[in-house]
This record gives sequence, C-alpha cells and structure tokens, in this order.
Amino acid sequence: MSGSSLATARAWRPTLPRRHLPVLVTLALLLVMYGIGVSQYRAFSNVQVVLNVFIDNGFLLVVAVGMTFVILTGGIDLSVGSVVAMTAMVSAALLQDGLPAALVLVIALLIGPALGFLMGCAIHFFDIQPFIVTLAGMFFARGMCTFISDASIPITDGFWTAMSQKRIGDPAGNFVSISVLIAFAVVLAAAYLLAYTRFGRTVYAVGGNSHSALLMGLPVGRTRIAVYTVSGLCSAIGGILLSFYTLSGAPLIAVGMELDVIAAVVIGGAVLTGGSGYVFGTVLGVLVLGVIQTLITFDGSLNSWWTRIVIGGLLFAFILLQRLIGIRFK
Amino acid sequence: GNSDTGGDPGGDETMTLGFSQVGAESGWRTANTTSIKEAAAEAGIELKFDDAQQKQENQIKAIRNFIQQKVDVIAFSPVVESGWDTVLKEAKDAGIPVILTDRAVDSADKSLYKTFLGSDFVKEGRLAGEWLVQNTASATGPVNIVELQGTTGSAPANDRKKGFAEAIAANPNLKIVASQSGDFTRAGGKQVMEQFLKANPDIDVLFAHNDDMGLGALEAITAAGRTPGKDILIITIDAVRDGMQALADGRFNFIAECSPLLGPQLMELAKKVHAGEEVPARIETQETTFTQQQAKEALPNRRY
Amino acid sequence: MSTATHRLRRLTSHRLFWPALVLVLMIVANTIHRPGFLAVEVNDGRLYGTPIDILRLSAPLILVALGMTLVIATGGIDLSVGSVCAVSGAVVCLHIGRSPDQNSLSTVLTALALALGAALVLGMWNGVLVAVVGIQPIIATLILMVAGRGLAQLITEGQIITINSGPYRAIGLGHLLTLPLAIFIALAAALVVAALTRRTALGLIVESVGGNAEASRLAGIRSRRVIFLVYVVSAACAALAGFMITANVSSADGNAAGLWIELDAILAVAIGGTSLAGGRFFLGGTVLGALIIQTLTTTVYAMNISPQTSLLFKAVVVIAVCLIQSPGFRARFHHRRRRAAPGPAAPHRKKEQVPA
Amino acid sequence: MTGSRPVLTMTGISKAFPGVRALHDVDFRLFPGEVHALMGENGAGKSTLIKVLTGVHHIDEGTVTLAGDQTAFTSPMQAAAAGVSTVYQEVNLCTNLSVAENVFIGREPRRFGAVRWGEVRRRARELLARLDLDIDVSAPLGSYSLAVQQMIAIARSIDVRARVLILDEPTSSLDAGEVAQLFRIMRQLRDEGIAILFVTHFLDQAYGIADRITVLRNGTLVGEYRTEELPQLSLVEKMIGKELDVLARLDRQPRRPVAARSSGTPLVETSDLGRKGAVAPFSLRIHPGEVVGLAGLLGSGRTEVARLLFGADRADDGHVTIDGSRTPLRTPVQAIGRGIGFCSENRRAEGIVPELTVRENMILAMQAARGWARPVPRRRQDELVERYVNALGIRPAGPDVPVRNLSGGNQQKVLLARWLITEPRLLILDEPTRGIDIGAKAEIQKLVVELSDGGTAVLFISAELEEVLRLSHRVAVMRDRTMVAQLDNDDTLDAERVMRTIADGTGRR
Ligand SMILES: Nc1ncnc2c1ncn2[C@@H]1O[C@H](COP(=O)(O)OP(=O)(O)OP(=O)(O)O)[C@@H](O)[C@H]1O
Ligand SMILES: Nc1ncnc2c1ncn2[C@@H]1O[C@H](COP(=O)(O)OP(=O)(O)OP(=O)(O)O)[C@@H](O)[C@H]1O
Ligand SMILES: [Mg+2]
Ligand SMILES: [Mg+2]
Repeated sequence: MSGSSLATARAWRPTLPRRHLPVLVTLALLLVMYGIGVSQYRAFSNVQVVLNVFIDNGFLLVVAVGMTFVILTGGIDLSVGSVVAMTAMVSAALLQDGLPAALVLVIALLIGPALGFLMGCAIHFFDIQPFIVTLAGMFFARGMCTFISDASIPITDGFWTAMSQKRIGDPAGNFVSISVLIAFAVVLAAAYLLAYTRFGRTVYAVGGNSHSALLMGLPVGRTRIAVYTVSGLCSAIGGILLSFYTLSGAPLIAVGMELDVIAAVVIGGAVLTGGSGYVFGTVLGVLVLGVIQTLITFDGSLNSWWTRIVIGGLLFAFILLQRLIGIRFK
Repeated sequence: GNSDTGGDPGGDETMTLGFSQVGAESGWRTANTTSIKEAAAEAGIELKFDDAQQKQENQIKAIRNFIQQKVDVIAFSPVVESGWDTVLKEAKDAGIPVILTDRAVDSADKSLYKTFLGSDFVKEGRLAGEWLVQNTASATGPVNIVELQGTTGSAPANDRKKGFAEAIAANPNLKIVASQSGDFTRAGGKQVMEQFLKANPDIDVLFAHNDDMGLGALEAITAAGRTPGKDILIITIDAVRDGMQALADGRFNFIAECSPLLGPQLMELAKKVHAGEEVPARIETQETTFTQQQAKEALPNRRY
Repeated sequence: MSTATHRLRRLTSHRLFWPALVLVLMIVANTIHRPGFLAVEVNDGRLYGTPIDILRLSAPLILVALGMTLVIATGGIDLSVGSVCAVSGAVVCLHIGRSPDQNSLSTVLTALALALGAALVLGMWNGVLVAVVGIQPIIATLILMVAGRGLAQLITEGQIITINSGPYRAIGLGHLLTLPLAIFIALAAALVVAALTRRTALGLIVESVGGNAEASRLAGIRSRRVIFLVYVVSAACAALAGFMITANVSSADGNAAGLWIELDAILAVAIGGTSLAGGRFFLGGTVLGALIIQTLTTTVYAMNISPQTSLLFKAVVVIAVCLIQSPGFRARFHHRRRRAAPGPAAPHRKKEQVPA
Repeated sequence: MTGSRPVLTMTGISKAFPGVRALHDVDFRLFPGEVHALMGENGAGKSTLIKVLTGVHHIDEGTVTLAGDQTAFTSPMQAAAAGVSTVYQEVNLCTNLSVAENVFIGREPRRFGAVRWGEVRRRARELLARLDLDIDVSAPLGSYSLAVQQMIAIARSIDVRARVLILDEPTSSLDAGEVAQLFRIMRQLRDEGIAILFVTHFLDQAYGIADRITVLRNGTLVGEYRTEELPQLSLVEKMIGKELDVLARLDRQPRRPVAARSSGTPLVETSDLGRKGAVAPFSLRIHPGEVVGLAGLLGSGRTEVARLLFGADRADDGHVTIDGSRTPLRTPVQAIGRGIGFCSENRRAEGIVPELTVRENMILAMQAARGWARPVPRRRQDELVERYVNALGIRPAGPDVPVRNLSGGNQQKVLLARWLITEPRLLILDEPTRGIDIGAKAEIQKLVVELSDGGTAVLFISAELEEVLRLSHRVAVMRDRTMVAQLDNDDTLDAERVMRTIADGTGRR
C-alpha cells in the first residue's frame, strides 16, 4: 500500500545529468576559456598548444589523481609535492651512483607508497588528523631531498633521456611525450578503480560517511590506509615523470605543488569533505590550471605581481561561474 | 594584453624576445626585471615577459609557449641548473636561439644555447672570503665566523658557500663556527642571528649570503649590545641600496656586488644573436666589490 | 598517596597536558645542549634571552593562529592569512615611508588604520566567497593566497620598503615592563578573542555551526553571518601579525612576509587539539601549539642543526607531538599494559535462569 | 525451536563508557528460527549490547559464542562475514551513494573483479520490490526521506544469507503498512531458520512478532521471557522498574472537543503555500492551543509542510499570515522570531550537534534567539537544563556529557527540550516520539496536551496514526504531496476513516 505513493515523485526524473552537472559545467567553462585564448592570441589555436598543456602537466595530473582518492575519503595529503621531489631526487642520486635504470625505477616507485602507507597507518590507527600527519610527511620528504643533496643532480641515463626526449607525434610536427601516455594510463586505471571495483566504491562510502561505512561492514581502515598508499604511489609516478620532464632531481622542485593539486581536484568538482567527485573532473581541474598558465605566458605583458593577481583573478572568475551556473541548473 | 604581437618571423622589423624570469622573490630580482624591461623598451625590442614564480616547471612551460608563439630569441634565468635539455632541444629544432642570464645550465650539449650572461656566484663567495683573509691576516688567535646561508638547496646559497669556504681555507685561523639558513630574508637573518649570538659568545665575523639577511642580523647584533662593523665584521653579497647604505654607515664591512642590471647587455646580445653574429659563450656581468669607503662614493648614483 | 595518583591522573588527562609536556621536553633538551638556554639577563632595562626571543617571535604566529582557530572551528580553513600579513605590512610601510615625518605617532596610527582597513576588506572578500557564494573555503582562500601576495608586491613594487619609524618599530621591538611589547599584544589579542567567544555566546555559536551547520540553521543561528565574521576576524588577526612581522625588521617584504605562516598556524591549531573538521575549539591549546612551533624553530637554530636536516628534525618532532597526544596511541599502550596485568576474575555469580 | 541449541550466547557482558556503565553482567541467548525482542527504556543498553556483539565496541568483560565458537569481533566487517547481519539504530547508510549501491556495497556482484552495475540495479529493484518499495534505485540515497532510507537499510540486511539478523529499532519511522510488510518478511526468514534480534519500543510490535522477550534496565538484565507468558503490563513494569499503568492511562486519554479551539483569529494561517516539487499549495489554519495532526503515508509530504511552515525551505507560492498579518517566513530565524519551533525528524542530520554537550544542545535555540551578545546566564542554564532533564527523564542526567554519547532516544528528548525551552507559540513536532520508550512517549504525549492547554499550538506529525488521533483536535491528511483533507477530530473520526481518506483522497464518511 505504501509502494504506490512512493513511486510517484522522483521515479522517472533523469538523474544522470544532475550528478554529472558540476563536471559538465567545468568542461563548458574550460572550453570557453580556451576559446578566449584562441580569439586573443593567434598562435593559441595551434594543436601543439593543447598538447603542451598535457606535456607540461602530465606529472601534475598523475599526482592529482592520487589526491582525488584521498579527498574522496574526506582526507587530505599535503606531502605530495615533497614526495614528488624526493622521488626525483632519489632517482637522480641512484642513477648518478650508476645503478641500472630498471632497479632505480623499482626503488623510486616503492618509496612513495611506503611513506603513504605509513602515513595512512598513523592516520587510521592513532587517529591523528590527516593534515598533520601528511604535513609531517611533507617535512620529512623535503628534508630527505636536501639530505640527499643540496644541489640539483642531473640525469644522464640513457633510458631517462630517451623517455624524456622521445616525441610521439603526427607528420605535422605535433607531438606528445611518453609522460602524457603514462599519465593517461594512470587516469584510466584510476577511473576504472573508482567506478568498477569494491575498493573504489568503498572509497566513496568512507567519504560519504565513514561511521556508516564501518557499520555497513566495509573495510574502512584498510581503505583509508590504501588511499594514502595510492596517493603515495601516484606521487612517486609523478616524481618519475617529473624527472623525465626535467632530467634532473632538484631539492626545491615542486615546492607548493600540493596546493596546485588540491586546487585542481576541487575545481574538478570534488568536495573536500569527501564522498563526491570524479577522476574526469580532476583531469579538467588540471587543464584549467594549465590553460590559465598558458594564457598568462601568451600574454607576456604582465610583470611578476600582476601575474599572481591575474592568476588569482582568473581562478576566481572560473570558480564563481562554475558555482553560479551549477546552482542555476540545479 | 590582447593582441597577438609575437610570431611573425621575417615580417616587420621589430624583434621579439621571450624572457622567463625566476620570480620576484627579492629586491634584487625585481631590479633585474626592471632593468630588462627598460632596456627592451629602449632598444625597441618587443618583450614577452613571463614570471615563473620560482618554479622550474613554469619556466619550461613558458619556453614551450614562446616556441609556439615563434619569438625571435628566448632568454631566461634558470631556476635550477639542471633539467633543461629537452625543452632547449625543442627550441633548437624550432630554430630559436637561447640566451641564459644570471645562472648557467649544466647541459653537456653546449650547442643548446648561444651564450650565458651573468655573474658567478662562486666567485662572489670567493671575493668575500679573500677580503676576509686579507683583513684578518694579522689575527693571531682563531677567528670565529658565522654564516647565514640562503635558501637551503638554492644555487646561490650553495655556490656562495662553496666559494667562501674555498677562499678562507687559505688561513687556518678562520673557522666557521655556525652556519644556518636564513632563507634570504631579513626576518630569517635576524632570527637566526639572535640564536647565533646566544650560542656563540665570541663571534668575530658574519658572512651573509645576501644583504637582506645581513640587514636583519644587524638588528639582532645591536639588540645584543654589540656594535656591528666593529665588534663583529659583516660581509655580505649583492649590494642593494639598503646594504650599500649600511656599508657607507660603517655597519657593514664589505660587500661583493652581484649586479642585477643585465638589461642593456642582454638586449645587445639578443640583437647580435638574432642577426646571426657569433657571440662568446660566456659573458660576465660587470661587477665589483665595495669597501666602506667605496660605498660612500658609489652610493649617490646607485640605481637600485 | 591515592589522592596524589588521582591528582596525577587528573593532570595527565587534561587536554593541554601532553602538548605542554612536549614543550617542556624540548626546553629541557635545549638546556642540556646549552645550559645557558634558559638564561635571561637584564640588558638596558630589558629582559634578554632565548625564552624571551621565543615568546616575542611566536607572537605573530599566535595572532594568526587565533583567527585560524575560529575559522577552523566553523569547519573552514583560511590559506590567505600569509598574504594578508604581507598586504597589511606593505600598506603600513608604504604609508609611513611616504610621509615626511616617519616618527610622528599620528602618521603611524593612520597607517595602521589604513592597513587594518585593507585587511578587513580582504577578510570580507573571503567571507563573502565562503558564506554567500558557497565556495569551498580552501579554494576561496587560495584565490587570495595567490593574488594577495601579488597585491602586496604591487604595493611595494617588488621592492623591500625600509622605514625608520620609532613608534612603528615599537610594535615589533618595543618593550613594556621589561618584556617585548609584541608579547603583550599577542596576549591581549588572545584575551580579547577568548572573552569575545567565551564570555558571550559567540563561541557556542561558532562551535555549533562547525559541528552541524544544518542543525544550527534550524535552531535559528544565522550560520552565514557567523562564517562571514570568522574570516573577517582571521584577516584582522593576520593584519596584526603582519604589523609585527614588518615592524620586527622595519621593512616590508611583500614576498617573504608571512610566507607559509598559514601552514604553521594550522599546525598550531591542530596541535592545540582543535579538530580540522570543525566543532570544538581550544584557544589555549592554539597558543600552546604556536609556542611549540616557535620553540621548534628556535631549537633548530640554537642546536645548530644543519639546514639540510632541519626539516627531518621538524618532521620527527611534529609526529612525536601528535602521537603522544593521540588518544588512539595512548589507548594502545593502555591496552598493552592492561592486558599484561592479570585481569579481574570472570564473574561467577549466576543469574536466575529464566525459562527458555 | 525450544529443543535446538542457541545460535548465539552472550554471557556476563559488561561495557563501560567513560562515566557510564552501559552494560553490566548481561546474559543473552538467541535461538535459530526465533524472533527475539530486546526491550528496555531509552539508555537501557540495547544498542550497546548489539554494538559490542558486532564489534563496534570492545567488550570489557564477558564472552560471546556464535554457533558454538567463541568469538570476539573487532569490527562489523568480521561480524558480517561470520553471518551476523545488522541494521543499527539510526539509518547508517551513505547518502552520497545510490540506493542500489547502498544495498549491495561490499558484496556487489562482480565479473573479473569489476562491479556489474546492471546486475546491481536489477537485484536492488527486486529486493526492494519484496519490501513493496518501488523507487528509482540509481538515485542518490539522500534524496529519499528517512523512512525510505530505513527500508533500504532493512533491504540491505535481509539480502545476506545470514545466521543472525539484528534489527535495532527498524520500525521507528515506518507506518503500519511498512511494518506489516517487514513482519511478513521477518516471519519468512524466521521460518527459514534465521535467528532474529529485534529492538522496538512498540509493545504491539513486540507482541505481534516476537517469540521471546529479553528486558534490560539500566544496563542490567531483568530477565528473558516467553512472549505469551508475559502480560503487557508486567513487561512495562519490568522495563521501567516500578508499577505504573502507563498503558492504561494512555488508552484512557480522551479526545478533546474541537469547537472551542478553532474560533478566533488563527495563530498561523497559510494561503496556498507551496513549493514546486515538494508540496502542492495548501491552506491551513492553526489556532492558539490547537493541536493539528498531520497524517499520511511515507513521503506524502508531511515533513515538507512542516519545513515550509518553519521557513526551513523557501515557499515559492502563497503566503503565511501570523496573528492576522502577513509575514514573510523565509528563514528559520524569521519563524523563530514569530514564536515557531520545529523539532526535525532527522535528529542526526538536522537536530543534534554531536560534539556539544547536552546543556549546549538544549539552550541552542534559545541562545540563537537572544543573539550572541547576551549569553544565557549559567544559573538560568542550570535551572532550565535540570528542569527538562527531569521532566523528560533524560539519562545520563549529567548536563556536560557530549550529546553524541547519549542513546538515540535520549538525544531525541534533548532536541525536544531545546524547543520547549524557547516556549514557542507554535511547536512543530515531526516524529517526536520516534525511538522513544513507552514511558517517555506517554510523557511527551502528556506534554503536548499540557502545552495545548496552556495555549501553545502544536503541529503534530507521526507515523503512528493512533497517536495522531489521540492528541489532535484536527487532522490534516496528506497524499502524494497534496493536502487532501482536514478532518475535525470528533467522535466520528477513527483510524479507518483517515486511512480511507488517504486511499481515495476525500474525507467522506
Ligand atoms: N559511545 C558512547 N560513549 C559514551 N556513552 C555511551 C556511548 N554509547 C552509549 N553510551 C551510553 O550507554 C548507555 C546505553 O546506551 P544505548 O545506546 O545502548 O541505549 P539504548 O538502550 O539503545 O537506548 P535507546 O532506546 O534510546 O536507543 C546510555 O547511557 C548512553 O548514554
Ligand atoms: N517517492 C519518492 N521518490 C523520491 N523521493 C521521495 C519520495 N518520497 C519522498 N521522497 C523524498 O523524501 C523527502 C521527505 O519526504 P516527505 O517530507 O514528503 O516525507 P514525509 O511525508 O514526512 O514522510 P516520512 O517523513 O514519514 O518519510 C523529500 O525530500 C523527498 O524528496
Ligand atoms: Mg538504541
Ligand atoms: Mg517525515
């Protein structure tokens, strides 16, 4: 007898666009921004400009994907920038010592997740706020960088150089780097993981309400530790990509990157309290930051402080529109 | 800005220079930027200026975008010395000559850039150290030195430390008793100096990696009841106006100059490079050192 | 004896006990390293010594962290405080630097008022973005974090503005009753904020909004107004801190003033026991947290820990502070101890069996 | 059934929270193929017993034996894996996930490790159909009312092939129809040999389905009884620990005359007040001292009416007149300013502030109305808090306990106290008796009568039609988000007529 009345109101209302609305709005705004660039600067319409955005932000993208996991559970990971730098430093230092590239890759890719795992454990078992734990992780990793070497270490290894300078492109001369392909692979894997596996769904559940998730019999602790490990892994991959990108390890590289990454994830529609957001949104978030940067370089008339003010202003305009249009359509 | 002005090679006569600056992290850097902008305007060169906010990533992005915009010459002050090969190769493939300013890169392939215009940080440190060795030659007992380093891991900090250490090795009496990073800022210099003074009762010399830290340390020294310039010799690097003033006032003892006024030299080079002329691979900025007396004379016509 | 153990237990279960213990431990370690660490001497009628330095240098951090505490209590976060420090410092120094008589009190007061006004505008901007437009606090304040520093540099034109103003210097370096004025300013601000929140219902309202915004709205609290307000307060606190930072070195550095102070402030708040998820806040804990952080920095300098390893040292201490404070960590130790001790015998008393 | 061995035995269970001894030396047995009701007052320890069993809390002392093996679960996940399926008190699901996902998360059908979404949705639809629930399973859970969410939580628990099914107050927001549906399924499961532990405050429900009853009081075991051997009255006595014929008194509560109340200027009058997608425009008058009941099925729009009257949602149609003059009611602040109070049905999301203490939660609305500059003096706080702690029997009585540590029923009482303290002229009570024990329920009902006698108007919403009829002067009937009738509660009105109205949308006798 109750079923009949329950069926009425919402049953046939299409729900899909509503859930994806923030992402769609972001996408639309991104296109508008790109359009503005094209209309203002002639060379902006080159395909390579778009490809460059990917080439230049590949590592950021990978790290942001890891951060998406963490933020989806309602946590935060401030250590990413330092872990990226540490991974690059470790790789450069080991390569300089003459270790084979394959071994260096393995070692470098283990350090990040190991640190992430430890941080996850501290957060879960000792119930310390993620912000503090990962801040300590950030100090630690940055400290390790200067500890390893206080000057930048160049990488001359053949494999690294090949990865760095290989151009995959069309006859017209447009190309992407291998890093971009790796970044795309990471994005796809993450999207699959989040949408189609138990682990991914548990990430959303923990972010929605971790207490409920616990009572629903979900492995909350394991998931929480896992997301920091994933974020550590993504940072490590990001670090490797960055070392491909710059062919060196520098102790002060990627300072403040965590804020860019968090900004990208949030602009992509994720909510910091957890439970809602998509990897695709994160990709858009990274692109937004990249396009803003490109617009500013293309302009080339801003001095240092105006650069900052304009970045802030563009960010503001973007977020405001995103928010207002989002509300409007809801 | 709105119109696309870069990127018509061989079109009209104006030449376009893409310049990627490190950031605006200090007064020195700002003076450097100003010098370049003014010189470009004067030389009739169209400048595409980009501020990388101390990030190498941003500089690489900027260079890529300069390539897309087909500027005539690219110049930049690298944030760090390594990691430029890939993007420089792209510039080379696009046929755009590159000039380094202020700081070298460590590429093995020297054909990736035309020339490097800038000062030598190691030399600055060495000059500072040499002056100290000369002026303490008469000292019999140990001379205790404290060092205020720049941002940990940054190139000027590393190099100035290195040059200074090399120079003072000449006199075994000279000993660095404490060395700590003051992050190139006045506040940092002051805070660190306060602790130096408490931990080491008999400091004879302060070597600061830039004027600002030295200026901060001045305050700490005064507050501790010592007289800067007399009780404690102060040696710094840069020679910005406030530092020169302190030197002229007798509160500093020696400054090794690190001149930011690269603009005119850079524009000249850019034109030559654009015209396809040969230029030397290394050009040093005209720099000097200042003692208190020289500072008094130079102060009235300092530009920054 | 049992009252003594009871009292001890009461003490150890106090919220501030563990952070305070860490602070004491750090001071002890320093004193062992350098016995003169705690020495305070009178110099020119002023107290002079490392403890005084720590207090003076922590004053700006305390100020920023006070505002941050309120923001965090509402479940927000304010990343822009560092930039606000820089902007307010720049405005003050610019005004004083341009005026003919830098030592005139009225000049300094006008400058302070101008800068405070500027900071309040920035605070309102944050407040509007968060409370009215509904942008997530971390992003809303990130905008100003980026743009604000640009603004500060715009004001100083990228230069370090050096001033020479006695009255202004006093904010950072002046003395009152032999102690640095900065300490009194921070203390006064702490007391004002404490009075404002604990003597009125503001504290309860803030905690309620942070604990459950929707429930608070339905209980008739104007949540938005409260949220707006805390960002303004935070900016005001940051402005005060900016005055101190610039007065301390008599110069405004748009780039370096207050750089990364937001992280330290958030850390201080968290060490003080306030949850970053919002809700309950503890001003006393925040002050203690700020002192811990400054002591940590000073320790690095005092022990002459090499710049290369000082961050590692910081990481270790921060983790130690948090572990020792975490109930989870202590419970684990408790458990271990309890399990080791012979547990009380299982109850043998049989209950009357009810028919099954 | 009697011959078999218990599937679950708990012996000598004790559990203490800081300052509270929630369980002390409690024994409990559960046999396969029985429905076993666990009863007791608010705070008696029912939920705690369930939580220590399923590993949410550590057991301080005592042993648990499940199917012959001694166990000590350390997390609900282990309990679930061992065949203990639980619906906890309060809906514990994730509102950000879809309905289907909430039902299946953690045990989704998969192929090669990938979740088969189509299958998840199909099976969720089937399962919900068993509960007579026909809703869009891909919509987020949060878009449904609490009652629907409760049904979904139940659906989740019964889908597992469990040995033991635990339901902690599953029926608190369900109406009679849903309860009947649930009971049908419970019986079915019982007949399949599943042991069911069922917590409820409704005596009829306990008697309607339970084979045996265990009674807790103040954290201790009173006893275990066969249902048919335990008269209702003595059950109540065992629960509250003294001889009190609450039930008898409740039943004797007379319906009061109507005419005297509904004359004069109404306190609140709505004219075509409505909100698109929520509730169709309605006109309702409430006079001072009048109790208006709102009847309707799940999701019929009762809560929406309440929220519009309180300004919690903004009306996009019509207007409200208070004391004869038109008044904007766009925010709760405005409503409170005009003397309206609203006790939400969703106490966890919209009611309590969990970190704050009992005292702070109680004075919150009053404080908000006074403004921040005028804190309620401590003495007055003590006075008020003490008064309502006693009046409503809130336990533990300490005013400085975080409200999060209170049992569900006691939290509800705190909320009620919050609004009573503001002395409203119109008090809107949305499911105020949900999860409240029988003694306290009688107290609340008495309170509503007293309020109304004292001139306070009450809008009373409850899933229990009996309760609505017992207290109201007038009953407004909701159906499909439309107010279809307003019936005077005279001698001719009974539950059946209200049901008929709900069914055909008219008030004809
Ligand atoms: N996490 C906790 N911390 C402290 N005390 C708690 C906690 N959980 C429950 N309690 C206390 O334990 C006692 C028993 O609570 P419990 O939730 O078991 O009651 P209940 O019988 O389920 O009541 P209700 O019918 O109201 O749900 C109460 O006094 C409650 O305040
Ligand atoms: N059939 C339905 N389909 C979708 N959403 C529904 C449905 N029924 C109710 N809801 C949602 O549940 C919320 C509460 O509904 P409403 O206020 O109508 O419930 P109610 O009549 O108070 O019943 P109860 O509180 O007993 O569930 C509404 O916000 C509505 O969106
Ligand atoms: Mg309960
Ligand atoms: Mg309802």
